[in-house]
Amino acid sequence: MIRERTVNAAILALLVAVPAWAQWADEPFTITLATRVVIFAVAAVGLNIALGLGGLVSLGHAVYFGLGGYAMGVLASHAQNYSPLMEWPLQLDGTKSMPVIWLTAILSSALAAVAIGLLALRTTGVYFIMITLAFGQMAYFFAISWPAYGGEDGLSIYVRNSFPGLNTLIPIQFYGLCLAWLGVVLFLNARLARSSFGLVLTAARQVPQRVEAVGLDPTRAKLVALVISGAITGLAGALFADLNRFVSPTMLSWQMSGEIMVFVILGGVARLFGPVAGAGIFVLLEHLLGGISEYWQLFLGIILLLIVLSGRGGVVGMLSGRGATHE
Amino acid sequence: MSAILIVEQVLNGLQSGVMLFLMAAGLTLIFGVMGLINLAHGSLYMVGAFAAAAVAGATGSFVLALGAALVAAALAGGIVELVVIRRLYGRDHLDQVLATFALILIFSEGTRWLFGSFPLYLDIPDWLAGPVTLPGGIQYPLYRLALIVVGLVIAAGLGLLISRTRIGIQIRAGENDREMIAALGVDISRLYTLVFALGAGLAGLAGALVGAIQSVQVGMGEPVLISAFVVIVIGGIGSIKGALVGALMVGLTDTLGGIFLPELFKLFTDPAKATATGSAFASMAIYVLMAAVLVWRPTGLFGARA
Amino acid sequence: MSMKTLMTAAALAALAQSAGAEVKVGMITTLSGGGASLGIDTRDGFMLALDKSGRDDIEVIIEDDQRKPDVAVQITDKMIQSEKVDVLTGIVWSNLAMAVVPAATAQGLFYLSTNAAPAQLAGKGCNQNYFAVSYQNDNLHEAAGAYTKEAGYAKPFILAPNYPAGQDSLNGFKRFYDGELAGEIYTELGQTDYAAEIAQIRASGADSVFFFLPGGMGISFLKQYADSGVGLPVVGPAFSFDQAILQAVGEAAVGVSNTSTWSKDLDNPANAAFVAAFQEKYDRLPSIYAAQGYDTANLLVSALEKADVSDADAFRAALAEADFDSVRGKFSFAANHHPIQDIYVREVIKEGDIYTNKITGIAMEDRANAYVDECSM
Amino acid sequence: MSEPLLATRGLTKRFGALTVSEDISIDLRAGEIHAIIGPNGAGKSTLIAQICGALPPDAGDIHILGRDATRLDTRARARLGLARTFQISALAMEHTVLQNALLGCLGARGTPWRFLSDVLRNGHLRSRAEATLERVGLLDLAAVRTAELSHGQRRLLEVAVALTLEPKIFVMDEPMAGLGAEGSRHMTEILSNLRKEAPILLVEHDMDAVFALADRISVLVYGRVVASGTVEEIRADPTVREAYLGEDA
Repeated sequence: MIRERTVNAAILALLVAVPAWAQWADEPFTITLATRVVIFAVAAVGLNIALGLGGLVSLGHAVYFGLGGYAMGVLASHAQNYSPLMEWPLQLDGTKSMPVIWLTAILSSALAAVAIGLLALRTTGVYFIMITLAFGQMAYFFAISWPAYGGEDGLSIYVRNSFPGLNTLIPIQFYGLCLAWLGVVLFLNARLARSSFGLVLTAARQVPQRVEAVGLDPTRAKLVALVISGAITGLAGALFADLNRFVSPTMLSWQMSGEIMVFVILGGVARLFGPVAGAGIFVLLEHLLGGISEYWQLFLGIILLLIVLSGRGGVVGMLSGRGATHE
Repeated sequence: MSAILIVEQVLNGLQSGVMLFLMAAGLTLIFGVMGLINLAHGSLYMVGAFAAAAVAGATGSFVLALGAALVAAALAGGIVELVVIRRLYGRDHLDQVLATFALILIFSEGTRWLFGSFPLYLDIPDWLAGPVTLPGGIQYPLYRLALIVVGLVIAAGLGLLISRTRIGIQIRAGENDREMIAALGVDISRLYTLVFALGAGLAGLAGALVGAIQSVQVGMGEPVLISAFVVIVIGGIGSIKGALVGALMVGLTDTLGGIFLPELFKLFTDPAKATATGSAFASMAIYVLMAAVLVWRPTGLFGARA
Repeated sequence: MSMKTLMTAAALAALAQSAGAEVKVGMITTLSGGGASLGIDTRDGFMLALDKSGRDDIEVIIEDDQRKPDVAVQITDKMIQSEKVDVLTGIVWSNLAMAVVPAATAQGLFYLSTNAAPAQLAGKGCNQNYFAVSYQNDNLHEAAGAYTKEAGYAKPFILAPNYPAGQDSLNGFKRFYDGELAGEIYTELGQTDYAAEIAQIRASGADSVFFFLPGGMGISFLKQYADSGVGLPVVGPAFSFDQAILQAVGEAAVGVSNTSTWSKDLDNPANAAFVAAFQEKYDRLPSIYAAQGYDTANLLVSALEKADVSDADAFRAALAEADFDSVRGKFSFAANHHPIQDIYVREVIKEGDIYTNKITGIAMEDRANAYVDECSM
Repeated sequence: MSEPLLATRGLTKRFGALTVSEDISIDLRAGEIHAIIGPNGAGKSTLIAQICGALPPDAGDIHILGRDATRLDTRARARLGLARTFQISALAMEHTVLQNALLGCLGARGTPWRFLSDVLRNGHLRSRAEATLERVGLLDLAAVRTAELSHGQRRLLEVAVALTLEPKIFVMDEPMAGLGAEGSRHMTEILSNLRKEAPILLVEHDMDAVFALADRISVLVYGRVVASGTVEEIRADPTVREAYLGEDA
């Protein structure tokens, strides 16, 4: 059996080696695929903080993903059309600067998570799953029918946004940015899991009554976890929109929420590198199976099913030979 | 807006609510008895519609088609329970969500593989076609009226089944205490398969009944699935009564919201804009309703446990 | 990577030569999921025309976009970065086109639209490398408005889903129908039950109904409308009366008027040859999507006869000439590279066991589009 | 006599027609162990739930350290200095023994709002947690996952977590439950020493332990306190013998 640490190191090595090879072999599309993996991984790491540490089965993380996407779309489209974002009470212009867009994505997703969390955390278990799903659907239908920012057509940006000192249109440079973000959120996740907050949060998942009995507030810990989680997924949304130079309500759909969750479970819940492995395998399957058959989703379904039924804590769990982290 | 129109719209809301109930009843039973979240319930709805369309095409009989829908969906449900679902009872909700998400993919693509990408044809039988005139001069499609009646009859039947029969007692016992009913010597795995097949059959029947007035195509189940989830969450998971009340609330909210919200917005803004904005809010109405109910009662209207 | 999708226009024997294929075409279309039938018809029509052209130097790479914009963008990147295609085509849906076309044309590629042609790409966002071979999205709705007016209806009730194409649709209708409306409703996108809307129609005192509800929405609406006994005459764009959809709607569609740029009974030699060849090869009747795919491929071939794709200016000029035999009869490009063509009124009939359309008249002659002046090309 | 640290006055709770607590007035004074005994269904757990803030009473009030705590929630009562143990161990099973103890330390002193620093490297908190574990004899097992502990070790950890709060009052719900003779003896010893730090309101079924530990005993039957007094008084009380000890007096 391989240790989980070895598996993690292998994943990290792949994230560096594959794009490096692709750059050398002049296979820019492989870099694009790898960028997709890394961005999905950021989104899934975000969800894993709520799901793995806090036990919050949110089936509405597409809200944050989409919100991040729209943060990019709205700001960049205003900059692209030279129309101000708002004129009153103060003049605000759009921007094509990635750092500003990221900050906006993070803040707006965090705010949304506060609002959703305050309501949704009144419920638990399956009700929580459903109420987060409902918030997702609300956002989705709103985005589809609200005409100001393209409705179902979405928003298209002609040129990728800019980052000081880089040419983001070159695939490997944009990949580097995304990989750096993945490193940051993985680091954050690892530290969070070992911190005081992480201790309270994981205890709140297992024994909320105990957390209360020692005078701490389990619900507030979960709320904060949801906010951090939403902010990270929102950031991933902004990156994803920039990768595609496009944002649409599809990013807010419940299938998107389902996919982010699939990344996490496929790789292994509450495992640091689980979401990364999950996103990688999903994109790879989509790409390979899609090349073999029109009915590739049938095979994807079967593979997913087999992985869940084997019940060994996702792919990282299988490889490192340790069962589910919590039962 | 005339009174006739309002009555007609209320009937429409009832009709869509009653059909939602058929979906929601199975979902809520399956969750109540087995503690399972079944995202693939919408696929069983689709299976029913496709089975009905295939049989109606071959035999020309609508009644046979409905029978086929019921049987095919129940059978599909039974098989899925035996092969997959059974392994998920002890798992947490997360595994259930992923596994049944995978089942959606398998069902959808499998159906497309069998029947192709083009929508199928299933129509109302001649003896139920066309409108009838109700007291007060309301013209209303006979078929929709029949749907309301069929739905209410099934709701009543289900109520009797749960409250009066042996199997109903076992189901209720299963909701309260799983170990207990195993201790009583009930074959629990048979009971589970039976409940799952019953829920699947109801979903399939709903698919066929609704398929006759909608399009029978791959993916038709998912929007209904989400509405059905909204229903059982509002009603309280595990409660058949809750499912009925929730389904009617959702049906009426959806139907009436779509009509009155744009009218409401016309009071504030110009008609074209009001229509678009009103419709936008109307499409969110049932989710707002659900969020409001959950904030007020975190376990739904008739939900017992957290 | 694209084993299934690597298709060449000529027979296998010619495969050896195709290594040095002159032109690479990337087709992004919907082959799986709900809207697959439209993409399949587009692909089949396109490939049929290439087959008939006998050219073996055109390589077509076909990928399924799953009707998801992000997947379409990903495929586009792949086609541009890995496959190094020269021309893109095949997108069915406007929202996917909006995701793909601006970025692709900005990178200097040619895009030939087999279907989707949203207003943004016809007006301010037009591009010299973007050619809509199908129509401009508003065209069929405008024609429906014109037809409604001409047929003497004085109080139509109009409805469409609440999304950009739906809003464009009702605006297009009103552009050519300036009379009184009995009502105007936006429905939910993906809605399947129209009982409430039909009740409103019944109560509104309308004398006709115009609707734009693509895909399964149209099937549901027509079946429910027929059963409601409202019985007012119905006008709609061709999308809901497409060959594949009609069979699912059945009897409920018979007699409905719809506007289309094409019909299988259009009387011209190119069309007769197309319909016969399509039926022979695929054993089903072609749809408007197949016809548009077929025309697009023929336009491509006609331009390749005159210019090399590597000479962008010459190739663009050759495309703009539209020197091919369209199955739609008269065909030329307006200044913003959208068609100038006749738009017909068809009626749904039953032919033997099969539901299909027959032409009853012309709704608009030589119609270009409303956005020509906004395009500064 | 000193002021009671914990007192209930006329505490009443009903579930529909069933009265589970009826006019209960008990108190707990410094340095003592006050045991609550009673048959199953007497309302002991409901009483604890009301005292700890998990269940609001219908009438009556609860005073903690002289303050009216009736409307305070569980957390506020914990912060006032009330520490409880659970009848069924409420421990984070995936966590190590040390982490469970640290959770208590965080509740008492630390702040949970530190996101980046490793809680195990917080020397101050850690030494406190380890000192507490040592007192109950669990220090050797500090790095073991709680799920792998024996039942008896989990009962000890329950007490240790309460102890980390450095409380002014203990409320213990059947700490001996499921322990063998040896375990009970060990636990009895620990509790006996604890009373010097803070008084214990002890709900317990193990009569040997109760009679060995308690300074005072209150007997609860059908939601009512039927008798209250010293060990000897209770032993001699005929009502108690009849109602609870099941002897025909």
